[in-house]
Amino acid sequence: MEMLHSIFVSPFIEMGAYPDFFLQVVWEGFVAGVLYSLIALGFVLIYKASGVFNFAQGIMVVFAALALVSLHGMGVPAWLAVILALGIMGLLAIGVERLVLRKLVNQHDAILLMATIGLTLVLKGVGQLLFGGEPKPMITEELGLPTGSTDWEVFDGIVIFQHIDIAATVVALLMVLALALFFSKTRIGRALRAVADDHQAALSVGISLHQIWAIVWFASGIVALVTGIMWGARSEVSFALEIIALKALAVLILGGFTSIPGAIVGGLIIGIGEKLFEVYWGALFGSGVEAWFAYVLALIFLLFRPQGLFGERIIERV
Amino acid sequence: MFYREAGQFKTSYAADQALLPIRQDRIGLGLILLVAFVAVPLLASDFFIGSIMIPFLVFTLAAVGLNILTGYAGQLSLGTGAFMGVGAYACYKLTTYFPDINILFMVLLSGIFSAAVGVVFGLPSLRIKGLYLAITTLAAQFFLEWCFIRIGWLYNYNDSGAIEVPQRKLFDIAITGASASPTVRYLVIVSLVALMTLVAANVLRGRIGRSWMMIRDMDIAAELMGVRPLYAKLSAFAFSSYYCGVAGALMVFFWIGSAEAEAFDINHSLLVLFMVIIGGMGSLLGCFMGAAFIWILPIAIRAVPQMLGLDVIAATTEHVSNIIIGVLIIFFLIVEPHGLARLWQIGKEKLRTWPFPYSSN
Amino acid sequence: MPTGKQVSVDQYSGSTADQDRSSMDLTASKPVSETSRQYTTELLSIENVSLSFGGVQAVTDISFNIMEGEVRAIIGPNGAGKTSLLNIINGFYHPQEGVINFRGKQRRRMKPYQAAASGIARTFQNVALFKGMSTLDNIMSGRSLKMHRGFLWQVIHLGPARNEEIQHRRRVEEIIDFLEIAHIRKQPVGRLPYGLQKRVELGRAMAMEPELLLLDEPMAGMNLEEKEDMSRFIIDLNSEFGTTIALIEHDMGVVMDLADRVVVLDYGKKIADGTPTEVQASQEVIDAYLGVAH
Amino acid sequence: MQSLPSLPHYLLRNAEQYAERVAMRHKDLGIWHEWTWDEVCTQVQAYALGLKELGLQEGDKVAIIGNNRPKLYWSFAAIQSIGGVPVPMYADAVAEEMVYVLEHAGVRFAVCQDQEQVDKVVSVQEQLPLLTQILYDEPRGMRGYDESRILSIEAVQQLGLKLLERDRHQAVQWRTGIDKLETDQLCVMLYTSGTTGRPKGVMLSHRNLIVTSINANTFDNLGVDEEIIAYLPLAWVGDHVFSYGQSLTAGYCVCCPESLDTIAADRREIAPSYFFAPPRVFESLLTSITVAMEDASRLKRLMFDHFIRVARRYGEDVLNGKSLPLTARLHYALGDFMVYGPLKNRLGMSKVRVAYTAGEAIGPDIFRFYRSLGINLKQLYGQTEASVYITAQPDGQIDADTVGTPSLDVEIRIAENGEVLYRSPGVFMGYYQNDEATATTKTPDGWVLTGDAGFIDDKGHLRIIDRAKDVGKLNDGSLFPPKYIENKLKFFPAVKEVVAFGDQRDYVAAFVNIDLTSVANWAERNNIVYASYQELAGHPQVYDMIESHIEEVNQDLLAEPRVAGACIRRFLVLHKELDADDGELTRTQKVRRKFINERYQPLIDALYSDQDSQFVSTTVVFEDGRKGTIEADVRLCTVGARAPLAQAS
Repeated sequence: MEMLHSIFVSPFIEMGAYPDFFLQVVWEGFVAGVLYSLIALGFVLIYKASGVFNFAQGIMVVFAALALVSLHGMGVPAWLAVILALGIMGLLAIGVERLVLRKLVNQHDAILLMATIGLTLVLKGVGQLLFGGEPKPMITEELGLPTGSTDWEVFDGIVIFQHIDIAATVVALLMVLALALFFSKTRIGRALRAVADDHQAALSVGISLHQIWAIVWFASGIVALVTGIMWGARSEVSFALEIIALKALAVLILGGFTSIPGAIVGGLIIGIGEKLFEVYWGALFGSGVEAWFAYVLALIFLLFRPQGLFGERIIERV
Repeated sequence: MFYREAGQFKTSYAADQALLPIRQDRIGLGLILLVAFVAVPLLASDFFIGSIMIPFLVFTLAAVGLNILTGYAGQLSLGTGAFMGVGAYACYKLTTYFPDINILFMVLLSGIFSAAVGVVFGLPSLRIKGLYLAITTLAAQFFLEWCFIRIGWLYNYNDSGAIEVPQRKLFDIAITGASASPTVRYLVIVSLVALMTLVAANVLRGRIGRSWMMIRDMDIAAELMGVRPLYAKLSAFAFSSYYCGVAGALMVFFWIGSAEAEAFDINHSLLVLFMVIIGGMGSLLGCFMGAAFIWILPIAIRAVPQMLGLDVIAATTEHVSNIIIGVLIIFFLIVEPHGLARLWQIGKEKLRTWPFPYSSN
Repeated sequence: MPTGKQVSVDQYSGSTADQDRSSMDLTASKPVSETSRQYTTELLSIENVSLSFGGVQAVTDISFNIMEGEVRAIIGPNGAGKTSLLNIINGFYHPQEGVINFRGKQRRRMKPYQAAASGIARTFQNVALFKGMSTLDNIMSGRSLKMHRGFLWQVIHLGPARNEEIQHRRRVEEIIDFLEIAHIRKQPVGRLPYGLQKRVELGRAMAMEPELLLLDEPMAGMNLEEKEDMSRFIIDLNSEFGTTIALIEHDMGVVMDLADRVVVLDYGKKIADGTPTEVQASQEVIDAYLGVAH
Repeated sequence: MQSLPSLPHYLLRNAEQYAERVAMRHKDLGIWHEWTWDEVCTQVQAYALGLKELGLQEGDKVAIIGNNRPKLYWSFAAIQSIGGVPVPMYADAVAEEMVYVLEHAGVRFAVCQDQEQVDKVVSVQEQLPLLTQILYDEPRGMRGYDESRILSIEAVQQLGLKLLERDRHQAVQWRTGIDKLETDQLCVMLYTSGTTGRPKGVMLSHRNLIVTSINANTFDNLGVDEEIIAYLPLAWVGDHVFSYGQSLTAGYCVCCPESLDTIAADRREIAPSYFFAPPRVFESLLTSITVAMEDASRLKRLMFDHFIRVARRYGEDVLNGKSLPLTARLHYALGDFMVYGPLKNRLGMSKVRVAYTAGEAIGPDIFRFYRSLGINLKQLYGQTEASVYITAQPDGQIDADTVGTPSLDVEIRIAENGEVLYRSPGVFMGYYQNDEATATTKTPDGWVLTGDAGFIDDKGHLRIIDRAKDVGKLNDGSLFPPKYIENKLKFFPAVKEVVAFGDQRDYVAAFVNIDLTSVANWAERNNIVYASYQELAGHPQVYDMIESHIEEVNQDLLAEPRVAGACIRRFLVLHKELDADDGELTRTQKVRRKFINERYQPLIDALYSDQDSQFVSTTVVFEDGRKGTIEADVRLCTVGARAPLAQAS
């Protein structure tokens, strides 16, 4: 009885009693969700265009951020470091396309997934070798990102907004808008959309599949760098992020593998959901539930709607 | 070349369907067993047994478990580490409650708990496939890992949060705990691994194993041949998790001696997955090859600079071996998705058809 | 001299799929009276069945039956709903409307493996073999339903489990002999030429010892010689083991040679049903073949 | 050792002496089924009693039609044990061909392997009033046949078993019946196809088969441990002796392959110790080895070629037990490990102690190839009328050109015209219902005319040179054996076909057909450019090459005094390929001498003049059926008349 009470009643009483705290939790979750969405976005880009389930997206985020920080640490000015980091991600995209994807055309998707796990290992090894394994602070100020915070007085309390969080939200928003424009307005973007539907159609636009793959990997490399900067600015740049990034997989389950809006909505649901769950129900399970909430939510979701929020129903043919 | 098979013929189906129908293979296996059970215990150093052979065998068993699920039944899993953890914690609790019952029995029993947990997390496999399923196994991984940390009962509320192995004896010889010699522990493990590999081979060539492969190769056709996906998939999850569970229990009780939740984290799961990929999906032999390769490679990489008299930081060798393993995984997936086992298979086929490049009939 | 196709109707009545029928026992020599081809028992009947996906009507109000022991052909232009019909029969699709009776009993919503257990086997238009297995293992897989030994026996692979495996191996070998594929017994099926793969697939379905065998274009993509072989196997299978066969086939010559009765579909509807000669004479059939498709 | 009177006696002996030893294997349904001598005897007994129940009488003829199957071999024994006479027939014969033999032999029962053979017999049974009963081995497709006349062998055995159940005494009676068999009684009838005319039924007695079998076993030291694979036609005397007569007398094991498609694999599984194959089998095996090795990696091919060269150098000597330098032995041993051993393993010849080839001439290169690998391949010369063995090569006295020394108990004589005659205990009783043919083949004092011409060389080995009727005489009276000369030349890869002339002429001359694939290859390697077959055939360098081959053959001929006169003096290379479509060859690719004589009269005439070239125009039929003419100036060449310069090149 007490158990039921603590699950179904008391958390809600608590929410109502301290609405400012509730808002604060939602905001925290929202920001975390934005970052999940960004990682998931990187997944979706690649999955849509090449059918590859990129396990390495998390490590790409870490790798990009580390490259940026380390370059700056070697005395490269911040703006140049950003450009150089982008260059590295571009080279990575070309390398992956040339050395991996091109050779695995038409393979089973599980094989492709495993190849990206191999890629994860390579990037991790190279990253640690070049940049060192210890956590590093993000060069937030040098990049001109805001620090500090603003208090918002509401419901007899305050909700604290870190400026960097607001910046992250805005940047993420811009990122999504930019991608949307890119997909709808540019020739390459349209080809990318076409390739998701029909490989032949894309070829008729005059762009080879190989180019398209390199481009999407680069695009998700950019997304990774942005994600890395934002995430790093909120905490620090470390390889631990790689594990957290796996949550984006859960996001994808919710949002569907091929849907950009799905990735965003899914990310937000998971971000907010896990924070709320942790804060209001976590104690019940002994806290730390953030580690698995996303996956278990995804699992439950899978059982009832395997195609995701925005995915299409799959009809099997014999 | 070495396979001179002329004159080997089968007069019964039993002989024709034997695990090793070729005489030379039987001799080869005999030699390997001789080395494993006699030469290694007698001749090898404690370091070799404790740091190479024991971990290698533990990982082999885990790889067999994962290979059954992924390689034979076609269900990708990223939660091997957690299933091993279930075995380890179950064994720990069992020995706490029943300290007088033989530890070997407990190890084998603990696999059953792991199997049960595997079945629960295998349930989604009935509705979802492939990549989606990989994510549900991730859920298992993180959920179980969290359980190992947060549920104090599992580690008897130790302050350290770790499970520690008590000393246990078999025929008055210490086989677990600090005083058990590596050789004794090795003998226990090698016997178990040999036995369980044989069991796996038997199951895989029978009706149940065939039903897994049917589901893997063409699930629709399998169903139309009367295979019930529910039974086939869940039995694969159960059987696979059992092996992982026993491997986990062996790992803690016969190898590292004590363990915290981190010992069973996602990296551990991935490590076993790498062994399966590099060793060869759908091959028991591949499990041995993959485990040996992945386990020994970093040790070898560490040893090389030492031999050359160079002073290299331990972390660097780890990074280098990460890169090498990653590259090899990609290489194998591109060149030979069936891993080392297939390379061996091809080599063997070459030797069988030697001097011809291929079999003409 | 063989007197054309022989059918012994009494042989299967009352037998269930789980019983090991003696039909595979090649040495059983049972006197067969020289009856003309009369089929008295209805094995399967489909009444007013309709099936649609989303808004697409695949099969509309189709009724027909299959008699025990006959070879029934289903023909029609591409997209006529033939394969959908087979999918309905073996439980892969569930029709929105209509009734299916199998062996005199109305069939409820049934999963494919249940259909398999009730004695319906099937081959596919595009070969659906288990690519990772040998010819032998593929055909052995057809015996899945007939093997019962539990897990623990499998573990030791001695005693009953091994005996069971061996007993079924013998049956499978008889099929291999029947289909003349001894030379590819241990080859992985993925590497076999297409015609042989089709033959292995037939073997796999035969291994189920079905009451009703559904063949989806068994001769598609074959050369003349392979077609002749396949026809011979189908005739032998029908006449020696009395297996009822429903087949989809495009090659009209083959259909006319093999089938006792033919049902013709067009746009998901039945347009003719009768003996090959009757069907060939039907104006609607001629229109469908000449006017619509091809 | 005292021999027993009849083959069934040997079955009884083996059932007692070798009761537990495997007598027969058959690969069926994926595995090898085995029968011990004891089991075979039991099977045969039931079978024989069943036949008796069906009314088979002493002296009745029973046709046996099909491939090598245990039950068909048991049929021989079962029929013979009750005094019947088995008449094995070629399984690939069409029904119309079968009628003659079935009718001529007066067959009462027919034992068929499967439905296919049953159908053939059934389709002609109206012409065979004597034929009352058909038996079959494989039941597939046999539903719905008239069961009063068509029964499975198994059913017949059941009949026998029932009889035995009713009357235990039958077993003893069966044995008594065997004891009554006479050793000179008719045992089996083998129809020889013969190149001309109707097949003749060669009657062999028990003594014929037993004595030759025992002698052959003794000659090659064959014992109870041999294993052979039975794959040659039952109707052929060779199979009857190797797989039946010798097996019964020696007690060794006979293995029947699963099907015609799997013989190679089955041979590998069994690894026979005693093996027979006609030259074409060895030839095609070698071709498949060569073809397979062409796909091998460069390195492997180099290694393979190297060790094959080593084998060709030392292999024969190693096999013949000659002394060799240690390095050569080591080199050969390494080759044995790397190549010969594995190769023999793949061919299923690892355990072959004795292998024979016979029937036609085998290319010396092919013959030596197998011997160099360490396979004791030998030649023998035999005939149905002799129960196979006339001569055979003893171990260590091997020559590609000879067929060996007379077998045990065989006497050989060369007639005035060169024809080979023999006399032996294996000599047949006569042709069935064909006294005329018997009289022309077998002299009253027991000599048999082989129809082959040959001579005995200085080492006492027989050499067969040609069919006796084809052997002609040159005007100076020396022997002219055309096939002998042609075959010698044909063993060169560049030569596809040869037609030799010389009968009643002053010297020997020849037409040569080049082998396009081989010569084209050679041309490519030697940078010889050509536009057509005709141009290649007429190329001077091709002529030079052919001439050098002919010189080699002439050297060979000169070494043999009996044929020394038959050296080729002049030759030409034909401008077109001899073709069955143009009637120049038979459909089995044999030269139609008479037709060629007429068609190419101008060329032949030119060969016997001093012309250097001759114009010729021939009508040909193209592949699409159109007709056309080929015209050419064919060059004629006198052997040994080349300019010294050309010789040097």
